[in-house]
Amino acid sequence: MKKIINNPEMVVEEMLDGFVKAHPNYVKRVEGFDVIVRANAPVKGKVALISGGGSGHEPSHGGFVGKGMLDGAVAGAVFTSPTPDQIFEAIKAVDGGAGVLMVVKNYTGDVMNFEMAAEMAEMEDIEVTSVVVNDDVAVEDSTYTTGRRGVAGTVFVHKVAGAAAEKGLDLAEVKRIAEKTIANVRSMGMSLTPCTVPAAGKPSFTLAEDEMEVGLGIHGEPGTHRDKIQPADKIVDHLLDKILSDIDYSGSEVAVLVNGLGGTPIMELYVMNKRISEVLAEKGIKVHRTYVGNYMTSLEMAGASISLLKLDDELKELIDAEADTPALTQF
Amino acid sequence: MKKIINNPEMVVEEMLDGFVKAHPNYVKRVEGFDVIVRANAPVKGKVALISGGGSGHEPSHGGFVGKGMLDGAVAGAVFTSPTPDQIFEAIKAVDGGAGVLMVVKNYTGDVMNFEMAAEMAEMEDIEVTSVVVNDDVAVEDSTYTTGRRGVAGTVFVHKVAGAAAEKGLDLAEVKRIAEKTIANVRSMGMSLTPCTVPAAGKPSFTLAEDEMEVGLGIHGEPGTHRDKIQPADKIVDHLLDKILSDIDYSGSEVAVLVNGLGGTPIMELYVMNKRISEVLAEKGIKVHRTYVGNYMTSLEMAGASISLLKLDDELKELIDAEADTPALTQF
Amino acid sequence: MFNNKILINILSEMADVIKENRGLLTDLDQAIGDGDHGINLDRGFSALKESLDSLKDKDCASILNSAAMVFISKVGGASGPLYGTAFMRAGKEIAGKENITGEDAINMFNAAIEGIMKRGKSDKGDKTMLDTLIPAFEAFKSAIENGDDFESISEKTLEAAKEGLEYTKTIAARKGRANYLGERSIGHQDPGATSSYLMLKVIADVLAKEL
Amino acid sequence: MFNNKILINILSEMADVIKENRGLLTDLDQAIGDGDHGINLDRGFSALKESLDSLKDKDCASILNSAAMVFISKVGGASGPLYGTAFMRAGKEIAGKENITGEDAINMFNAAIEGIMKRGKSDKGDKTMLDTLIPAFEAFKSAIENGDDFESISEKTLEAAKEGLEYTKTIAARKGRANYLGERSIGHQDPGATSSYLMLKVIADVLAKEL
Ligand SMILES: Nc1ncnc2c1ncn2[C@@H]1O[C@H](COP(=O)(O)OP(=O)(O)O)[C@@H](O)[C@H]1O
Ligand SMILES: Nc1ncnc2c1ncn2[C@@H]1O[C@H](COP(=O)(O)OP(=O)(O)O)[C@@H](O)[C@H]1O
Ligand SMILES: [Mg+2]
Ligand SMILES: [Mg+2]
Ligand SMILES: [Mg+2]
Ligand SMILES: [Mg+2]
Repeated sequence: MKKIINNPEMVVEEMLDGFVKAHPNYVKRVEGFDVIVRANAPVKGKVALISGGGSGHEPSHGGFVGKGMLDGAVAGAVFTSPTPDQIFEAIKAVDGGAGVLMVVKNYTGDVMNFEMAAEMAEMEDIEVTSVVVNDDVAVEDSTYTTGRRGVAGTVFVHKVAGAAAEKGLDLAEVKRIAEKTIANVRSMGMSLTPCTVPAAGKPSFTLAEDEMEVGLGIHGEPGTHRDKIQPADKIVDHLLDKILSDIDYSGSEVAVLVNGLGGTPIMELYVMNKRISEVLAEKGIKVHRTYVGNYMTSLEMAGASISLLKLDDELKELIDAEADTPALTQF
Repeated sequence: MKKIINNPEMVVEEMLDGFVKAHPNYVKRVEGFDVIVRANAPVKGKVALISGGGSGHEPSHGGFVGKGMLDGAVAGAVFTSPTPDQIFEAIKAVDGGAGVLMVVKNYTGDVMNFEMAAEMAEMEDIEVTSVVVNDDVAVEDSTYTTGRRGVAGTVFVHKVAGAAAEKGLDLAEVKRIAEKTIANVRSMGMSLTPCTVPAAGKPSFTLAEDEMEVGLGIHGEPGTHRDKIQPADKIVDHLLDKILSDIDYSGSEVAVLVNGLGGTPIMELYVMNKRISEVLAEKGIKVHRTYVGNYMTSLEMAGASISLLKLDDELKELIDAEADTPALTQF
Repeated sequence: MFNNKILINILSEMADVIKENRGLLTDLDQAIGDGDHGINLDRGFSALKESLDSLKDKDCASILNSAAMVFISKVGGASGPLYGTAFMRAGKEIAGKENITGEDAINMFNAAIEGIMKRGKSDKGDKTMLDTLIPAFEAFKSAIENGDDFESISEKTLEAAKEGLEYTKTIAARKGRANYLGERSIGHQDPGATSSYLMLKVIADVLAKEL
Repeated sequence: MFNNKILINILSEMADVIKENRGLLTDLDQAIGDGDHGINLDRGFSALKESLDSLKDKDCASILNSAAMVFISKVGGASGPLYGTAFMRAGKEIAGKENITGEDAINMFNAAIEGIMKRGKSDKGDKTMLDTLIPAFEAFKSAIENGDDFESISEKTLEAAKEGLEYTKTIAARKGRANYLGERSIGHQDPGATSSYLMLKVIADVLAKEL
């Protein structure tokens, strides 16, 4: 395992510390907890947004704490959902009296832990509600199963719902917008290499030199299938095919996120975007805005995901709204 | 070689295309050339800044084209200095009548090619001057040799000199400020893995599982020495030691750049920043602003560099000035 | 007689066994999940073990409740809230009780399973810890109701647990992270079913020595 | 008699030899540089080779000038402007000349080297292409001034070039990328010195056939 770390057990602690030291104008840490909140939290009278999950997805979620996006983020151990007590601290630290919306990615652990935290908050009369992001089209949706995973599309939920909260909308409205965003965002990813959880010390899976893993999540878990490495255009076509056949994007405007999983050069993400823009143009889908970079990563995994958010006028205004956070600034 | 690309020979072409497609509000491409300029270039009456070098350092340099930073960027083949004709096109495309400053990294190839481009521009009566960034303290400076390399500190030059040009200063003033920035910035890097130039198809060097390369540049070339992997704190101490013993930072304020080389998780950069902030605090050096992320990369290399820019009031105002580019936005 | 000392022995022994099997559980989880199950449980059990000394004068219900809180606040992931809920529900069944009977044991086991099912929205056949626990519970219950002796109860319970554990290899996951693998999860043993088996085995082993 | 046909043959043959040695040159550059020397030169020579057909009626000076422009605009890096400058300076020496004599050859070689030295701010002993070219030039010049026959001139020149190339293994680089390696560059053969050797060898081989 090759990592610039001190102690696998201390990596989240030290990361959070280094994060707060880097961005004191944006964020502060809730003393004694793995919780990052806005430097000026709680923002009085504003609906607060929190998110979180296992660590290892940096800059998610702490990097999106700031004006126009999240109010707080909870960091679990690497790839491990945070515990209810930590989430509860975040809720308390951000609640400005207008209620708290939790943006949860659809994983058994995340859902349960956030749910338990909400139960704790209710006992203290804090209004808490949640939305569950499940944008990954790699997995069939089904009521008999856990359903789809939440992956990079979550960043769009932070952006859009965060802008709605910043505008002063109430909890029900912010939740409605978050749910609309979730209903309109689809993602799919692939990888060329595994990643190594520091405490595990060895790669999450092995791939031959000519193989890639397709349809995988963001926790180093294997994907839906393994394939020979394809040229970038073929990879893009496959990912887009799954996304575009899941909801009807035709004739609409979209926001695109070409997301790196942590170990892929930005160069390659742009090579992908060339093909993405071609395919969307062919299909008459208009690109309103494109984000390219490492937004929701899997440690040092080489790979990428594509997310498409279908926009209407309401979502368009919110995706274009100002944001000022350590990892995403937009004016 | 595991890469999301189509054809090693086409990677720069496709990347530039995907880049322009992603950021049409910021940039356009000079038709037929590997040159990215501001969407509204040339900006009349403003001193124009260009930079460039081999590709493979994304988001450098194209990502920093935009308000408050560069006016244009020239992309060579991967890790290969661009040719004079390409640079000359960039000069012509950005010249708004107030002259052009070229920010060149100190490599034999870059220096020669930019120099030849300047000779071409002079023949067309465009006022061109250049500064050469040589911030890498890994290598001893000496008049008998090529001198130091230019590495991640170049981003500070883009930021500071770009802000000066945006303020309306004239070419001599912008150049003075760029040179002051260069005089006050020092960097050093290390890596855990090599990287693979697409056209070469194999890694630039090999490192054992327990080894790291120290004091290396940003082109996959080996460093000044090889060492057993150290804990993050030890690595930071070593890099900072070299930087801090090169110019006197004591009692001053600094801007810090913790730069990822492309394959290192952001998590690890923040772990480094924890130690950086401790060491600087101990030495009485005040951190004015910190940047953490992939700013000047080496394809998919796992590794990082630290840059420290010593600030005075003038530089402070300029580093804090607004910037709005695809890869760095600050308000 | 079952008492708080035995319970603490069990928890302490569980902590050791989980630590020994940390690598195994993590490997199993790497194959079909995210490779942290051993790490997660070890983190929880290590914290629990440290707290046991301070619990030694508490009654069984309180000890289980404290164990639950440690699990919930230290483990995270899916297994933290699930095992935490299981401990909490088991403890609730014997709140205020002095004597813990065979019937109490049945109720505790039953409540633990129900807690997991409710919290996890899961059932037998989803390729989870429940595939170990539910068959084990059924065998345990009928052996007790049958009037079997300790050795026979223990043997039947572990056998059923083992069978359930083996069964997880033959099915595709419908819950938890392994679910995303679909058919690819077939052939792999579920990590949570494995940790449940290990924990049941510890209970049997300690009771065999202590009773 | 040296003429434009021979020159085109030389350039065409150089392109083939560089393509054959693309891997070798890149490997050498990976050891002490950035691993692109073979790629760079192959890119330039491939473009040059494609343009040769359109140059076949031009005089030697124009062909060299066109080759220089291709190099400067296609190769990039350090070697592009350096070899480009070398070709350009060599061509300048024979601008307008019909007959190219031994003395012209000396002047061309000399001008090429001076162009490299000026552009590269470099000299013998810096571990660059100059360590092949300068000794080769000196041997070439004295052999011609000595009145040697073609075979002997060719042999002495290549021998000196080879010695210079070998010498690059023994020294630390002071110019180019390898310079940053300091003492670590010792033991490695310079890629640019190698490509220069290959190019001189092509000139000798083609001339041996054609003259
Ligand atoms: N909904 C569920 N109901 C019961 N058990 C579950 C459920 N989801 C997951 N599990 C169990 O949890 C185990 C994984 O635990 P762990 O790896 O610690 O958490 P995570 O999956 O969050 O990384 C699985 O092997 C499975 O036995
Ligand atoms: N200043 C210089 N003078 C002469 N030759 C040089 C100089 N700098 C570099 N070279 C030659 O160029 C070669 C490297 O060329 P190449 O790899 O194509 O360019 P780059 O170093 O820019 O990647 C070196 O091996 C060396 O022989
Ligand atoms: Mg997990
Ligand atoms: Mg190069
Ligand atoms: Mg797991
Ligand atoms: Mg090179």
